[in-house]
Amino acid sequence: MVPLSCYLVLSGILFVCGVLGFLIKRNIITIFMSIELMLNGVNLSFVAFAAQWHALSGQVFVFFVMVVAAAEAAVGLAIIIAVYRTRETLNVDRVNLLKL
Amino acid sequence: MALAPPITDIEQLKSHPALGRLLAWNASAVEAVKFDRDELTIWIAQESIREAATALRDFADCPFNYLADLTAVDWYPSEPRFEVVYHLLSISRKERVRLKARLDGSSPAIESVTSIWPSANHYEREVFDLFGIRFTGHPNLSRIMMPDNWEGHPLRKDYPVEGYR
Amino acid sequence: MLHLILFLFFGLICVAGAINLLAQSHPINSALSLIVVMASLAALYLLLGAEFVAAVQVIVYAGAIMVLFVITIMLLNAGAEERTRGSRIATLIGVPGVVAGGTLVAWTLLRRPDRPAFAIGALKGGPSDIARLLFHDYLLPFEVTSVLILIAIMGAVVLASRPEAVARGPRKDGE
Amino acid sequence: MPKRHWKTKDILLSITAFLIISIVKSAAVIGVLLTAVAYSVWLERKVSAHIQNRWGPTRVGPFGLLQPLADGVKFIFKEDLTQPHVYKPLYIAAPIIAVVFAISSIAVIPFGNWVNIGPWGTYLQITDLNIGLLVVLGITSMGVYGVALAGWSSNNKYALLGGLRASAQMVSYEVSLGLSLVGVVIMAGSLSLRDIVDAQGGVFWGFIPRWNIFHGQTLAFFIYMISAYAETNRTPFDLPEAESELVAGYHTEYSAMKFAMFFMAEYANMVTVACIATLLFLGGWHGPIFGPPLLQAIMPVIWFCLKVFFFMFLYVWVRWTLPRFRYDQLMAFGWKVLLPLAVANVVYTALVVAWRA
Amino acid sequence: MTNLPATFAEPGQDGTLILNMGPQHPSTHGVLRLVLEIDGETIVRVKPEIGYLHTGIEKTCEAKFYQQVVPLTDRIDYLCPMTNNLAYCLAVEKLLGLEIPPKAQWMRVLMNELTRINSHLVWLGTHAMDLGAMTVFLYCFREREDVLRFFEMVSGQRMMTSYFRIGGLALEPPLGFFEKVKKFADRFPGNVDEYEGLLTGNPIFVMRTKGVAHLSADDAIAMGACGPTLRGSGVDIDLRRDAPYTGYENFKFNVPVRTEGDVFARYLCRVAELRESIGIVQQALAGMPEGPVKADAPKVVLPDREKMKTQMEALIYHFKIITEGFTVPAGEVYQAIESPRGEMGYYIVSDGTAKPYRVHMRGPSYANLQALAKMCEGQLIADVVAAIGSIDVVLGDIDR
Repeated sequence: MVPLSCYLVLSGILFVCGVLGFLIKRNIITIFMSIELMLNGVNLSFVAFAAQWHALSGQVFVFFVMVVAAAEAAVGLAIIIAVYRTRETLNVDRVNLLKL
Repeated sequence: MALAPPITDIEQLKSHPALGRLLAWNASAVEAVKFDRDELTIWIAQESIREAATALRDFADCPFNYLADLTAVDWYPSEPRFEVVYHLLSISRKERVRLKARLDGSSPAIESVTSIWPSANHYEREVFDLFGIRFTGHPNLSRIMMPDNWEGHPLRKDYPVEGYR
Repeated sequence: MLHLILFLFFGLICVAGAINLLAQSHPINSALSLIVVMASLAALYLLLGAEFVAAVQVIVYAGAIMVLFVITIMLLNAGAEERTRGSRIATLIGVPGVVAGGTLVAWTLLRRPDRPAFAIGALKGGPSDIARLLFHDYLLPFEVTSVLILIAIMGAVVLASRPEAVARGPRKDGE
Repeated sequence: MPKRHWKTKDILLSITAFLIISIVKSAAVIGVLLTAVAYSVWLERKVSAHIQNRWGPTRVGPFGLLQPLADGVKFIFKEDLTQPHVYKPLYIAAPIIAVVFAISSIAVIPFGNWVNIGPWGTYLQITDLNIGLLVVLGITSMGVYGVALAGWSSNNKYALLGGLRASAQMVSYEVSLGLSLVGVVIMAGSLSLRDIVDAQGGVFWGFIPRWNIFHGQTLAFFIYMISAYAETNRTPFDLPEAESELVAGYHTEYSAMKFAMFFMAEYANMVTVACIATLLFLGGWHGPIFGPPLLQAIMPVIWFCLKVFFFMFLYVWVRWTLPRFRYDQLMAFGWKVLLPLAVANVVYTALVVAWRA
Repeated sequence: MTNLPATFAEPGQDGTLILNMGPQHPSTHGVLRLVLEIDGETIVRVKPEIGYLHTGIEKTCEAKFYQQVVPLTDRIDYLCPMTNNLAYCLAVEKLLGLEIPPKAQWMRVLMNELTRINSHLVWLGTHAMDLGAMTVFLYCFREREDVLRFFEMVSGQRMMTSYFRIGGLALEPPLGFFEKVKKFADRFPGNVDEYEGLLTGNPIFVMRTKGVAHLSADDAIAMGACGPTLRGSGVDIDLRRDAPYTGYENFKFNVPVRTEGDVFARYLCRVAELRESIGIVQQALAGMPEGPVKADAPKVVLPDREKMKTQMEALIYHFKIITEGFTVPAGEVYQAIESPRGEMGYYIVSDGTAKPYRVHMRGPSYANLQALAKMCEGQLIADVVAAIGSIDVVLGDIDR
């Protein structure tokens, strides 16, 4: 029998890993994946709370998060491809100017 | 069985459209002519081959718009050593004519006809590769059959058949 | 007991995957570890009784979104990450800050654990229940997200398609 | 399995019984599946040979029946070449991923009804989930990684193009594949494969079986079959391995057992697709039951196997008849033809079901 | 310069990818190597790299007697040995001014058309296989097997026949040959229907070929395309009709021409040619004249075995031809015939000795290959495969 707090801590660890990835990674795709990791961490706490309070609304929220994540992935990756075409790099430090 | 003797008189052959056209265009460029075995051969001065080719291609009555073949013959050791041979076909009139240009053996070069018939591209590369005749104005004159680092030009008559030792 | 074992097992895989994501320098390895994280999260959802969410997690997240990531990495032929000096402030202040904050939250949560022990399958997260919520109570948000994703698709298509002029740029002539 | 209330004192016993039954079932199903995979290769060779005025395998065993065995032995003993430029971890992992996901989806597929063997009874299925269909979709959607990673890690342009094609194609066709199944799910009101099959029992007017294919889902059936052919990379959608363009696509650099694993994955996927088509559209194990009691007991399984065999045959038949699509045509077909049709089918089915209710 | 295949960019320029298709590739029909510059899956440029099969046949010819060159010609375009034999023999006969008897001419037409069927069957099978329809391939090879058996009957060889000799044929066709060909000719149109049933009406095949690898009539002429490739672009030319040789003027046949200029048009042209060819075979069988199959020219044509054993003169001629060849009057000819792939031309220069001074083969595939680069620009990778199939390259013909 696992208490809710364990799930929340796990969710927190995932979120922190995501934030860390965001801060230390330099590859734009990996940074993007870190964001997905954060979203996943949040999703876990949604589901855990839904189980805790016997309310399915929490699970429904997960769907919305997934939809947003899918939309974000589609647009974000398209932007990455567009950026790569003009800059020919995936390193965020080399994409720090607005003009070429 | 018996072969008719070849006709080499320009006057007798004037009725052939290709020769007529060339004479009308520039009679001095036509060096010689021969009608043998139903085939007409016209020798063109090598420096005017490109103009002659253009004139034949743009001939309204019988446009020789199709370059059927382009090759060369090595008459080693006589001079001029090389003959570049063009076989032209008029698609609409189904007429054929053979143009020839004589080249010196020392550093054979002739103007490329790729701008007139793009199909000459590979043929000229092949002649360059196997005879060592340069085509000035060719967009990419490189070896086509032999490896790029090959020495010599195999279809020359003085090429040692068993290879360089 | 079984629940705890499974939780620890999948939780550890999750954390290991997340840390591996950070540790790997090649994006494709990071992407694969993220897939591992997502798959084990799906298992955790099953433990929590949210079986439909678990299936959707695998189909949508692991099966579709991450495929997009992998395709992008393959398409751009992204090599190993090059280490550059990023924002010093982010690394020097951000990383310890985040770790400290995370530890604080974890400590708070674990200090006074409420123990609402729930067993495997205690909550029915079946498709029909979810569907009732989704198409009844949350119909408007559902429709709004569908519009959102449509716009996202259109945006992605516009962004990723290259203008014809770039593809057929002028070049030197002659073979 | 019927519901049981777990009590602490007999929990150990029941877990043991559960484990034993599960392991036996899993072993049996995996064994049957692998044999089926091997023999579908034989079937493919034999049928294609007869389509093309040839004999096919004849040397090993009667009618070449031992050919799969010989092939397996050959694959095991062949030299396993690993090119120096491959990205080794993924290069090795890719075929394993492909074959594991291809085989594991068989876990939720029911082959027949409840059977009693002595005192024990069990469903002819490894496990019955009430989201069985989603599980199959999820597992098959993971299968794309095997192909994509194989293409990428081979470090070969042909393989990379094959991998890219495969992933784009499989992701695209998954959409219409999933949507084509929604109609069936609406009609059955459940995602459990067992419930879906049970909903198809009975007949119309005494002779037409109440299978979904005859029950308003004909369009969905064809959409499903076409998308499934694309999902399994079979002709006319075999672009990821189109040998005339990409040499061998994503498995250009693979040899020996690793190559055989892709092969197994392909045929295992075909079996899965055939099973799903049978369960969802052809009424699963439903069929006329007659004969002595023992025959009656195994009749449903025989019907199931016959229907699956029919689909496998169809696969082979189509492959050796049709040419291959071009890549842009394939994508256009998936998005512009199949997807709208699948959506229309969902809307139509939903309206009909709502009107009847 | 607009018609030239444009340059090959440096690798990676403009984010393009260089893909090396061949020399070992399932669908480059031999050892053709195409260097493709691709942008995604779109072809930006195609550069054919040839020469992997170059054996220097032209040079070898210069060291052989005239009659010894015949077996070399088989090996140029190995899918249509008889047409190569024919072109060479016609050229030498033209140099000699030799008339050959009618039966030999009709046999040449008959075998020539069987060769065309043979070659087109290989083309159809491999073309369909390149597009993924493998069954057609095996169906085509089933009929090709029959044709090869006919070759074996007359010459003892299935592929390298050397059946046509200077001055006629090598041998009389064996007993029962014509009946067997007749049976085949009666059956064959049904087989063509079968192939067409699998391809012509198949929507996938039509999608793969219609509008693909388009070549306009002007481009086709400019790039020197010939044969069905040229006729598929709407240029009505067929040397059998326009410059009849070896008695083709006695036969009635249509020249299929399509104006679309795409892969499908070339496909339709060739399939129609299959039907026309079998019509010519039927005519040849019906009107086959009686008489000798060798010209009456003892200095050129080898005597019959029987005569050699009974007549002193025949033995001497045989000895002389074999040991020192026969001299050919000085001069030059260019003899072109319509091979299955297009204009197959032999340019032979004689200096009056027993060995040719220069032999040049004008291979149809060599010419068509130049058109390939033009066709493929802007198409997809899969279309390159269709385009290669549609011009029906034979690498032996290109590299010689």
